[in-house]
Amino acid sequence: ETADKKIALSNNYAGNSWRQAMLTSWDKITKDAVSQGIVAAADPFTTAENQATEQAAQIQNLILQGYDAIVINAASPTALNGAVKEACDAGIVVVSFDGIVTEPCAWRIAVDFKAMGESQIEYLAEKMPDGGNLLEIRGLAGVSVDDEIHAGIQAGVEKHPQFKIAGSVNGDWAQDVAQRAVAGILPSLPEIKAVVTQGGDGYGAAQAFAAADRPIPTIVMGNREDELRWWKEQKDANGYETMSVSIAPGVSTLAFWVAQQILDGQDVKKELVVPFLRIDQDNLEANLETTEAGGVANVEYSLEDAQKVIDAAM
Amino acid sequence: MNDRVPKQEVVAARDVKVAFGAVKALDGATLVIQSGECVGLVGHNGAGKSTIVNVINGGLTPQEGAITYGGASADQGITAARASGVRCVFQELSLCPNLTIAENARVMLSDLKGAGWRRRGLALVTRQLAEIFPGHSIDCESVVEDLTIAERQMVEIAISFAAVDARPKLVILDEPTSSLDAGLAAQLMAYVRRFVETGGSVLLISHILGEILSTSDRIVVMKDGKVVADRPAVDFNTRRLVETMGSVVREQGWQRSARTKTGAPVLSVPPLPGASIRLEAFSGEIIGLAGLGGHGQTEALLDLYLAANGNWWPAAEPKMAFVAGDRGLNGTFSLWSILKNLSISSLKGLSNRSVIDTDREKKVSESWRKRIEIRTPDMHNPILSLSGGNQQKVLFARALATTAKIVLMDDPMRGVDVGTKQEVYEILRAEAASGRTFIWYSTEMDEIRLCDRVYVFRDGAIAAELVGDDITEAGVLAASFAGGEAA
Amino acid sequence: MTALTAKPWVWSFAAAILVWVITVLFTGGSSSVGLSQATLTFAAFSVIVGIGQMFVITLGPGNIDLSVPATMTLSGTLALKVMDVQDSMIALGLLIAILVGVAIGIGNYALIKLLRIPPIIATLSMSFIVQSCAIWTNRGLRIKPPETLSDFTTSYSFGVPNVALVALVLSLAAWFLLEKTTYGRWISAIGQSSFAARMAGIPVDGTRFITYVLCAVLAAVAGYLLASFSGGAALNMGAEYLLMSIAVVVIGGTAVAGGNSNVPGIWGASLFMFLVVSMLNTYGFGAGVRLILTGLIIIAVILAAGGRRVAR
Amino acid sequence: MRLSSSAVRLIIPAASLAVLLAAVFYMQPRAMSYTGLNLLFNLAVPIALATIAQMLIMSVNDLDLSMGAFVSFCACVAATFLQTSPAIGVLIFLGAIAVYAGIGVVIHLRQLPSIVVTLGMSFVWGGLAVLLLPSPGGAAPGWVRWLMTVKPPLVPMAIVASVIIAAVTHYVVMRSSFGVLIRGVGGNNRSVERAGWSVVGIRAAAYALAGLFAVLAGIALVGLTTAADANIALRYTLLSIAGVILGGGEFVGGRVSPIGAVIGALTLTLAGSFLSFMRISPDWQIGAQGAILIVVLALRLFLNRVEKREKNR
Ligand SMILES: Nc1ncnc2c1ncn2[C@@H]1O[C@H](COP(=O)(O)OP(=O)(O)OP(=O)(O)O)[C@@H](O)[C@H]1O
Ligand SMILES: Nc1ncnc2c1ncn2[C@@H]1O[C@H](COP(=O)(O)OP(=O)(O)OP(=O)(O)O)[C@@H](O)[C@H]1O
Ligand SMILES: [Mg+2]
Ligand SMILES: [Mg+2]
Repeated sequence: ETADKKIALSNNYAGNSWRQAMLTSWDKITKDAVSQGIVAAADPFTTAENQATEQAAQIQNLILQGYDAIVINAASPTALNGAVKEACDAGIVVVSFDGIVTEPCAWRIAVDFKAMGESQIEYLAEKMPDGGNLLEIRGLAGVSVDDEIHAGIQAGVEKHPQFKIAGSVNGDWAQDVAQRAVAGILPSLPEIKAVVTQGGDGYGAAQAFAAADRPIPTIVMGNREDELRWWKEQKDANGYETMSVSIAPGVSTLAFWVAQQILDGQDVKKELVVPFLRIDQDNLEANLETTEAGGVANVEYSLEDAQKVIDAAM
Repeated sequence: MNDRVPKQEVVAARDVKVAFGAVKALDGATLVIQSGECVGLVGHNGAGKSTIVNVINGGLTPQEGAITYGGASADQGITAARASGVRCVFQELSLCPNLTIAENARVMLSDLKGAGWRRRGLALVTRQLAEIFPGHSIDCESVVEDLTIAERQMVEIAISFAAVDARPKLVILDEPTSSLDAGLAAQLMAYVRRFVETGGSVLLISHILGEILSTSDRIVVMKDGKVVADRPAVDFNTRRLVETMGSVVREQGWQRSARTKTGAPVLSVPPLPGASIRLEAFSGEIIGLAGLGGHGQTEALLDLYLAANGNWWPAAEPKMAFVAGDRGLNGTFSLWSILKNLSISSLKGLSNRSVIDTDREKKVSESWRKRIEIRTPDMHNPILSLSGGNQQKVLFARALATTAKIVLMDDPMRGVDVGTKQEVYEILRAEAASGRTFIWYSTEMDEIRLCDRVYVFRDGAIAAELVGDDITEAGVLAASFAGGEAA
Repeated sequence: MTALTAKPWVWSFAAAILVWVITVLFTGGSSSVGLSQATLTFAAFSVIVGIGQMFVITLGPGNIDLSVPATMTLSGTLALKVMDVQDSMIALGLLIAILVGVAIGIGNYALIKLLRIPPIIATLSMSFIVQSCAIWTNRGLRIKPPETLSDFTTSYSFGVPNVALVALVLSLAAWFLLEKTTYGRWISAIGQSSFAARMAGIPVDGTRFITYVLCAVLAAVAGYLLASFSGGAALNMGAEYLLMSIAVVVIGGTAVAGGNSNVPGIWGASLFMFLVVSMLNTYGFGAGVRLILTGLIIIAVILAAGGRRVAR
Repeated sequence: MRLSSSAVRLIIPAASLAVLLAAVFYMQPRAMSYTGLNLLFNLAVPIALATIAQMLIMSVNDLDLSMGAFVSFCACVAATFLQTSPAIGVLIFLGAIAVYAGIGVVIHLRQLPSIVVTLGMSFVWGGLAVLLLPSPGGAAPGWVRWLMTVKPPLVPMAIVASVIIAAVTHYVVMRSSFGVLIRGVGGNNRSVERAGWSVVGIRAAAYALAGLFAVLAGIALVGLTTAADANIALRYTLLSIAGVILGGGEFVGGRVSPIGAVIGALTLTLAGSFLSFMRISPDWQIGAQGAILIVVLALRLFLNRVEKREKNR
């Protein structure tokens, strides 16, 4: 029974469409939950800049405010551990998702980012057995997600040595930065067969290739609507083929339900895994349909979905 | 006078040459200072006085010539100079405004150290100030920025004369009285005499020749980087001094304007609460603001100016122009050429729809250069290449080049040499005759006497108005002190 | 020659050319056209925001505008939302962007003047508020730019990117403003000493006000162009341009102490900043080494150019 | 009563802090406890140290735009070398401090704008941090962790540490000869030079001391967070500048106040908490941070006015 429990969302960043979709999903699902009396409150908190220190302070404030559970999308897997430990010590349930924390007392709803990276190469290996040159667009240096996806991509390339990473740039998960970086390195690159990405930068890469008048390679997309739409246009025009993969912003709602279940006294394993959301040639249209213009392909979770995930981990 | 103490050489700069590019600031000048004497150093603006001070002080290494301290050829540089007991009060104030007086003493006196330096420094400065300027009203615990310019100058002088372990052997005073009123200046000169009589030496630079003549034992006259005369002070009088400096002495053919208070006033300011006299100005008048230094004259000028000039929208027709006295602080734009410095206030007239007509700008500034003789080969040279006095002339030209009917002047002749002053006076007179009004704050009695009408300030308000022949030193002084009543 | 090396902007151009040559050498010269075009394209955005920032920095110590990124984001978001992919609305969109800039500029100066908040903090606070407005207006959804506008910003005239031409026109206007008009003299005077400027009869507040508005408007225009160029406004699209706008100004030779500014240097520095990253990417350095080398190269350029300047 | 300008510089930030604290206590009475205060303020400790470092640089009329990157770098060193092989960690820190001194020397000798040099250095420190910790991790040395989480009787560690930092730096910067010289360089570097001091030496020392405090900030931060990442403290650049300004410091003229700077850092931290107690819609949470900065600084203006009236009387 959790009707009198209060849950908070501590979010470290709101400056891109993925995060906005995440907040919207949270809002939608938790509003229902609150109005149905499942929980007493589910308030979202966002810091101004993507900084672990600021988020740590925010978590400490949430402790002070007496929340029963804190759901965290963390700026850093380690830098919040001090604050998370304090929350646990105060008897608060901490559930982290997407950006997870390593502090053992917290729950983790993790996406296997490494596998996500590797799946890109697997897909490419199937599509172009001869291999070729790859361009890798990485995220923000020094952030764990970037490191993990990159590790996955590297593992993939080792397994499929016909691929070679001919160039690598940091796109900071921002499409204009990615476009800028790709445009700068492109003139010096040999023919590129495919671009492997981390999400949010595929459209920028496509623009850069178009601007440089180079043949468009297979660009792995990141579930953004503009990417999907561009893909659809290319597909209709010349049968362009690729895949798109990213974590669904709605995972915040899964985290919410997990927190609620823990508060409810359910036994939940500390480590939960959610699949990443993958879009392929055949389900492109379906996904495009359900994706808001300018938004991100999304999946929201209901209580039942969450219970399934929890049981699956048992 | 002090025959008992055998004279010793304190510092000697022999055949010194310093050139800044094409400008020969010092061209083989020799200056030797013995212990127990006060040497007066005079010369026109740009003669090289400050430069030789910098050489003696170790701040500037001459291209040719030798500096010796205490007779021995020893180390050079600032540290060596200070170790030999040379201290310097520079023309531009060089205290740190953000520090307290005691902390400034710590900075300027490196031997003030160890536990309790703060307390000792404070006591030292307090004692020294009382000795040089008896009766002063400076709060010795204040931060320097809370002091007036005159007070800062007094503090700097006091610190320079102060003795921690050893007392200074030579104190250089580069125009020390430029912001002091007559009373304080007299106290300082008296102290200089006492200091010299007890065996110290002073190098005194000033454009106020009376001071030099009455205080120095020996007078050195510089001209164009050379020493042109070096003789005991008794050999000089004002006239001979001016002639040696190379300026022609002009007769005081000054005619007070007969037009005092004619027509409608161009300016009329109601008196402050507690005072009764209105500040009024009429077309063609030269109005003096007198009184002891720091009694609100500068503030009155600033208030007048700021009230008349909008801060948001350029005035269609500027009503007033301002000539600053403290040029380092609020006058020159140091990154700019002389030309840009001169034309900044009159750009409106030099441009078509805000686009500057550079030819016209050049022509106008060239004509001003001729008219007030700014000593420079090229108006495109940086303003800092001019000596202080010449910079001051540029500020004059800046104000006069505007169309403003009223020109406010905040002690603008600070550090301007006698010859230049005469030139500027004449320009003022001509401009006044053509209908301009000047409101002129001056610390020099000679200048106050040139005015048509004088307001004497006391405690921030006008205490008396003097007209015509009533403008005398005695009249001004009487009105300057509380209880004194002017005619 | 000495007259040339005395110009502070020469060094940023020299550095840009050197880096360009090194980058092009990697491919034996075949990348020269492509690289040049890409460089011009992306330098254009830095130039536009850099010019605005330069005007502000010229106003003297402490003057800086940190709201540039947020302004870009809001103007891009709002303009694209208003235009709603219709070609007929392009001009209106631009007008909206400019109005956004004007409003933010007014807000910035109001904080600086009325509340006496130091510009660095005032504009930072403002940028948070503006960022919130951007989130509030569109919640981060990416709306596409009108076709014609998007084509214009991504294509070339005479082999030169259109955005670079826009930046060039704006630079010429800025240069004219700075060198030939009373306004240019005024900001330089204020930068050297605002009190002296006041006493010389310059309307100091008015000039500073206009300058902050100008900076915000240029940032807004850059945001409008960038959003159109990259196919939609993103909430984080200006982030790059915070440090960039300052870096191109100071590397370009504008005195940080104010009073001294120059437009050509901004071009040199913008080209340089883009090329350095491209060069290091081309030679395959990892992120860490790339960052270190970027920093060292910036310092090297400053060391070469600096010291010859009169004032700090 | 006549207040010295340095006292005035202190009253204003202290009053802002008090007002803000009262508001927080009012909204969240639970904060009014030992743990409450600790939670409110412990993350202010590294910010206070970084603010002091920035203040030292600002006292010689320079500005350090690499502060955030440098503190991040120090945090990475603290979480790696300092933990695994303390001797090497200490050596790296000494080297970093020496680099800071070197930057001061270069800036002075070549008359370079500090903003540009430190902007360049921010890339360098950031790159070094990424090399050191390509992905977040490391661990705080045990003693650091202990130091930052120790629970002294009566007053929480955060407050004790702030008071100690304020007292020590007040002594160094405001009372000692060394501090006088540093501020003297900020006030009028020519006169310090003419008095025979080596301004380049003073500037180098000021930078080195700033480096030392930044190192301490990095260590303290790791003590609180238990681990580091390469971007952990990037925000400290702006925070530290804001802290100095909030604390009554100025950009030029050597007018700084260490106690004020510490108070400024506390105020900034508290402002963030204040916001999360207010429950604002997520859209406007970022904007509210701006608004609160504005309000706090406007408070400064208001108190300034009141104080001026006082002084004129
Ligand atoms: N750094 C410099 N660069 C160029 N010229 C200089 C420099 N310093 C001094 N001068 C020039 O050297 C000459 C001597 O200057 P100096 O300041 O010694 O004159 P001065 O006798 O002190 O004049 P004043 O009475 O105006 O103080 C002047 O013509 C001055 O313009
Ligand atoms: N090293 C230098 N670099 C640049 N300019 C200098 C240097 N030394 C002196 N000057 C400038 O040269 C000019 C002449 O110097 P100086 O200070 O001697 O004049 P001054 O004594 O102030 O003149 P005045 O007595 O007329 O007021 C000054 O404006 C000074 O700023
Ligand atoms: Mg002189
Ligand atoms: Mg002089």
